[in-house]
Amino acid sequence: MVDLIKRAKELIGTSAVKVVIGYEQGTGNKTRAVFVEKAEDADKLIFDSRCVQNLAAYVTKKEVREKGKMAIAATLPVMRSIIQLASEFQVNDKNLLVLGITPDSKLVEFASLVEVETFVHQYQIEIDERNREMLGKLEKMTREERWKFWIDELAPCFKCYACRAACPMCYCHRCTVDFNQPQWIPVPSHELGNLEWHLMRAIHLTGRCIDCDACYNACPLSIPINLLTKKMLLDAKEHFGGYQPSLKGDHLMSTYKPDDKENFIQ
Amino acid sequence: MTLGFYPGCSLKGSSREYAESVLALAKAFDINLEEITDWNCCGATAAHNMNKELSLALPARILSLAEKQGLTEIVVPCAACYSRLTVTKHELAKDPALKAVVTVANDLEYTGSVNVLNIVQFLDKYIIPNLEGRVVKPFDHKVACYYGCLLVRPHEILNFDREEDPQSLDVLMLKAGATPIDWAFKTECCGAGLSVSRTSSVGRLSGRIVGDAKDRGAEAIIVACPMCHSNLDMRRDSINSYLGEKVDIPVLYITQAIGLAVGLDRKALGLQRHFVKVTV
Amino acid sequence: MAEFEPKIVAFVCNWCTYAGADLTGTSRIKYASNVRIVRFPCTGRIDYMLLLKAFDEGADGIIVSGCHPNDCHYTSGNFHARRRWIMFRSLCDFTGIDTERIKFSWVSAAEGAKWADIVNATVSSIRELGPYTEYKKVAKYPEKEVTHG
Amino acid sequence: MSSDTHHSKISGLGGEVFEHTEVKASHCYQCGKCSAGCPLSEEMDYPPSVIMRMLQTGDPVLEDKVLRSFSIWVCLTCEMCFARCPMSIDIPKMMDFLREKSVNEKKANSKAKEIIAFHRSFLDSIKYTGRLYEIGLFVDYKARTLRILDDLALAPKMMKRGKLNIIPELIKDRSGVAAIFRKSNKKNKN
Amino acid sequence: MSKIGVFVCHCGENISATVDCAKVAETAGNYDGVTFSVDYKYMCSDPGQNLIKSAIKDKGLTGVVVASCSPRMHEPTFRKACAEAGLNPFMCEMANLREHCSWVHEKGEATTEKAIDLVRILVEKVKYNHSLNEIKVPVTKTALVIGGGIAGIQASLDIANTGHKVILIEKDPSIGGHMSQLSETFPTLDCSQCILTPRMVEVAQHPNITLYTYAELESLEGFIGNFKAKIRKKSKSLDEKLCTGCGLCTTKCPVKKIPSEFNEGLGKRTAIYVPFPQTVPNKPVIDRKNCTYYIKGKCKVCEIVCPTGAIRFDQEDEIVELEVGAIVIATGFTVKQPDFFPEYGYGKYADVITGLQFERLASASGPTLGEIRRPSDGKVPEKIVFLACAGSRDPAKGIPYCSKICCMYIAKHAMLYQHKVHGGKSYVFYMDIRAGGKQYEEFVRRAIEDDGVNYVRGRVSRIYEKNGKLIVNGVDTLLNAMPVEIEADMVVLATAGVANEGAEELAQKLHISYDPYKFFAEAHPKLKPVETNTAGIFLAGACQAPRDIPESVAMASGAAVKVAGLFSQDELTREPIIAVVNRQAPPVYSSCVGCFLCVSACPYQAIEKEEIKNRNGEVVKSIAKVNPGLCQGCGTCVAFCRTKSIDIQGYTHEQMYSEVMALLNEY
Repeated sequence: MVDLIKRAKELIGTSAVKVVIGYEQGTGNKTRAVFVEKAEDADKLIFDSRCVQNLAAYVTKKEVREKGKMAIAATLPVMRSIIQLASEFQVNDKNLLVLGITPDSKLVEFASLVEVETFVHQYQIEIDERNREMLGKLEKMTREERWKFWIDELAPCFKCYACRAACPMCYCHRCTVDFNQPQWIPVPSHELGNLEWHLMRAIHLTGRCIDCDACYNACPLSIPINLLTKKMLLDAKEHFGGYQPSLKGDHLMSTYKPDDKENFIQ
Repeated sequence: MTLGFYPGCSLKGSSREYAESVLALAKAFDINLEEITDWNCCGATAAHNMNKELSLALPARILSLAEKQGLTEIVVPCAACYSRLTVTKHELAKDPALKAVVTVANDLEYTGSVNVLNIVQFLDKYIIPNLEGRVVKPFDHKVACYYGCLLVRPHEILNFDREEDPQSLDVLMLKAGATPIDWAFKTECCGAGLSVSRTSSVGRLSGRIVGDAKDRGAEAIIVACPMCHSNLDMRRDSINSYLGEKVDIPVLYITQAIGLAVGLDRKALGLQRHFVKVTV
Repeated sequence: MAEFEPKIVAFVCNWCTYAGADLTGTSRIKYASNVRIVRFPCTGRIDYMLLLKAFDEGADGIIVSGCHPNDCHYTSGNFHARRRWIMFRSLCDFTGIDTERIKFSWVSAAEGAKWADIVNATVSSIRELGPYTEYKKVAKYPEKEVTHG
Repeated sequence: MSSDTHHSKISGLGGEVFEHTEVKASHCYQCGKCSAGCPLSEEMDYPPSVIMRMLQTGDPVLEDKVLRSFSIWVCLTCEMCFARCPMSIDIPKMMDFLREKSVNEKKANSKAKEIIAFHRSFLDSIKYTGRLYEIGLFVDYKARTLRILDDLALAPKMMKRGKLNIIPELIKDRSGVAAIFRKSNKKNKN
Repeated sequence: MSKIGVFVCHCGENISATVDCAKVAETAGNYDGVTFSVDYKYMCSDPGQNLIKSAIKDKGLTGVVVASCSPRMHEPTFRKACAEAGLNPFMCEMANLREHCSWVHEKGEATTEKAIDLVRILVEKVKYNHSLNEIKVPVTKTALVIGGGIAGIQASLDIANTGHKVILIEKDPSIGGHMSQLSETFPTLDCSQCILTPRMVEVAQHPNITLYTYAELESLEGFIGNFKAKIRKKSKSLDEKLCTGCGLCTTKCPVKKIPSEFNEGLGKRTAIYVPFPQTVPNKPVIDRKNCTYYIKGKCKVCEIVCPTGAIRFDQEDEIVELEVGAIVIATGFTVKQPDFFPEYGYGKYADVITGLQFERLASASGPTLGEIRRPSDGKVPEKIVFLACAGSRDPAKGIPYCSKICCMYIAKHAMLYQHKVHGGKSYVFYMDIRAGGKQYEEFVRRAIEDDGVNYVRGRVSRIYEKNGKLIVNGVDTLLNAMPVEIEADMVVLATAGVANEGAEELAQKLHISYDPYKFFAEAHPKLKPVETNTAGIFLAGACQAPRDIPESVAMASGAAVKVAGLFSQDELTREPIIAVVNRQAPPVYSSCVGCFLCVSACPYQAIEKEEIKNRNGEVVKSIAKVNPGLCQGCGTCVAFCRTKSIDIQGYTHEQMYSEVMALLNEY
């Protein structure tokens, strides 16, 4: 990504931004996030198909923000996250510059988040075949089977919160799990505690999750927790015509329509 | 420049002068109208009365043929055909199931990609822009532009012009040097559907139309539909007997009127084929 | 062991369903005594986490009830609640939580009889379903506490 | 959770109309604007708004009257009613359905003999030639209706003006068109 | 460690008949935190209340649970009792043993068990109750009334007569609104201006009313009792103090051909003008769009002729800032305008007019001095047709609702026509006659029976002009939908009443909601018809839905009473059952992350952004802040908050959580 490196150098050189968030070669065949603050470090920047981590998770981190204006190398999902974050007043044009990387790996620099939004809105959030199949399989199961499936899947979770750390939307300083008056969610990672923690996460992400799979990729045990948010995504579509991150901030779950349809309320 | 052309049955028979005038005009403006090969009747005005699926399958075949022939835009001078083709496109677009059934009936590929132009849209898009300077004999008469039903209704589907008191024909005639009059029967039905089977009704319906045009001093009635034409022209005897007087206002196709304005030969425009002598 | 008596918690809004239940009382309509009402200002205040809590603490069934659409004392609390219920319910179903055990309803301050019906219907259907052992197991609840009364 | 969960199914002819045309008779509040604008209402036994009313009743007797009515055949589908209906009820679409049904159930009004004959002749002409063969149509129609004398004056005049083809225009893929008829009719009869 | 007292009431036998009250009290006595428990025949009686009071004093109770009837019945009683004994009233909760237990279950162990549970739930809750103080909000005792039609006039007068200040603003040069345009009024046929103008004058002269005409609301901030309103006084190009209203300028103004708004375009006015003779205040304004001076830069005739030199061509709009405690919105309605009925040729044929235009023709002060004459040629129409529901009840035209007033004014119009044009024929095309109202049905019958108006049930399909006649194609649905064609000289359309242009923007300025048709929404369809869901803002008249005069006046008086009630106290006290956002020590300040999802969830726009600044005034954090004046305490925001940073007093997380726990865990 030569032009990315070039642009990063300019931006830092002219101190238009103080830090550029991007990907660098990590250990093994992995890539990892890099925070370029000096022009010469810009050469570390890379971009290829391995760069799937959602860098948007960093723009809300205190340590990064304190450096000053940020620029971020943003793939489509990252841009979606950024728009959602902007609609939740976490980032704005003053503190963030977006260096977009289009699905066909071209670099586009956006003058404003409004432009990013327009770009993002060209693409619908689509759930990939593999996961669709998985969801289909689960829906075909009996309720009891589904219950067993999830209890078993979630049992090994030891609440390392890697999913939370990787998720751009989990930027809250005090998550409900950390809340102890009352203790909503049992601290120990027993079956119930795990179940409630992940249900709670799924609910909090409903209408906000943009399906980047960062949580799943981050999970050391590869628990398919992203299926929960995917399911919510599909339901949102079925019941409310779906959602897309938008600066207008008409959030799916904090708004309503008088004619929302359901068939279970007596 | 080449466009697709769907004449429809009437233009091959009772209304061939319409076809003649359309082609003559197109030629005069170097537009090549390529007829859809082996086209069939669209089924208007009978099919939809008897069998919904058939009424969609017939037009669908036409559109498929056009696609096959690589035509992206087709001119459909007959308002009835235009209506059937457009309605079919609309119905099949909104109901995939129906589309499936119909394509099976046809066993022809149908994507609905062909753009259907009625005569006014055609003139607007391809003739009018180059009309300036071509008008050698301004059609300097008071004309009553008659739209009939199928050109403007149903608006939801065709969304062409406005439903009440439409203007598109009037505007064209104005450009051809005519004085369109404001009258009351622009979109009232002439009774075409019952032309043969219930002539009595036609006398009354068409009579009211011709009557109002006359009362307001029209020197010619301008139409864009062969049904309307045959009713107002060929049925003039029944009309006159309804009106109880002899009215001899000629009925011209918009293409004939504009043809005259740009100085095309009256015969080429098929004026001699009319029942009511074209005196204008 | 006596016949299974389900424990049922009702989360209701103050202005419609709570008042409706009052009317059931003033009209002396009898209904099953298994239900315990928890009073909220509005269905909009009802936190889905409380529903989960009720299950871990051993509830066999839950009733959630408030004002009919357009009748909310706070104009739109129930509309917000409805949206959340739609999503929460399907998430529960997706994770295998028994949504048959959560009854949602609109009961107005005038529907005393309806309240009695809702409670009775819920109690009998939960009796059919039996104790919610599935959930209690993961919640580590000993069987003995399943029945009472 | 489809929006229809609360709708109960409409019964009777009204219900059928709804299934096939999405036209709900119950939407009509009898303002009569359709009948007022209909160019043919005065020739009808029941003007459009009355037909709607008859469907609303769900009374089998009235529903039968609708299918046997002359109105549905006089209707020209000029779409005026639909254009002006305050409730946007697609009456013409409904009329198409009623006509079709009336024929299938052999209930077509006797006064509509000619009209139906015309439609039949018209369609047959297409069926066999792929296009409308006007002379054929006339002849066939007259054969069906025995209205030999009507329009007798017209034909020669048309001929003189070259408005009639002596030889029918035939399309190549006639079997294709015939197939369309077969297939759509089959489905239609059940 | 809390010291809770439990007081179990027998309610005579109402509770004790099926519940073992003694056992309930006894069991409750053993709960930790409960230091006193007792059962008694009538807790709500004086001795009963004294029992509670003395227990509070003697035992130093920190919380009270009264187990008796529904809190909706006696909560205020017992909270008051606690307060009198020096315990914060919000430390008192009630367990509903009567409506929710003794009355609905048979006598037996299960019932007593339930009663015990219900008490336990509340005991556990009270442990987490906090002393709360009622919220006090100061009240600015001045009302702002927006709109000077009959509703606004009535509201202003009623409020002013209770001794409070009123500021009335009207966008037009005169107050009076639509009512001043009307000829006679149904069902009594008394002349509209005769009954209205005295009220208009009263407004102008009332010591408590300040009137700003030609003025509009610019912006509004604040909350109930404490609004700050900016008013734009549009320039009249006139020094009102100097102007005597002599009218010389208006007679001399050379631009005379401007269609008069007051006469609905049927009359003409000058560029400097008063809308009508009885204008209040009787001061002209210059219509700058049409004034020769403003267009061409010369003329100034008015300035020359003005005896007091009151004309001010360079005058600019003025912004006035007001502090008001309550607002009454009375901005009224409007009617659908031309090109809405192409099939009726409205806007195309001069003699197809609206009902409002007919009012002007029929009005003695109108362009024809009350004679019914066709706009086209001034001929007296021999045949006239009235069309009801011209746009109303017409979803295809976007108006499904009934405009409500038309049935009556059509009857009135037809009646007036018959009275004024002897031998004239009048027809009314209608679908239903909706004459619900005192003397209304009788009025319509009079039009039909005594004045011979021909009512035809059916809608008109179209109207076209032919040889100077308007051909009306209608139908009689009562005669098998028989076509009816009438050659009329004039047609009057009862055009739908619709919300004003810009109603939406006004609603947004005021933070009130509106319905799909842009009419302003009342707080409750039945029980709060004049309130909006923003406290302190009220509705009157047709801005809420089409309304006739009696209804508008009634609404206005209703709104006025609400305002007067609000102004009857120096401070508003409100139950402290409201949401609060937690605050913590720096550097955290609050666990709120400022995503502001709660803002879009709040039905009352009660949540705003609060910017926390450090010593050098830099914003270090923005968090949500609940405006106690606006919050109504529904708690919808609470259930939204992912960080549990917002909580609602009286129904806190801890309280609700402990209720559920108490309920299910056996003791």
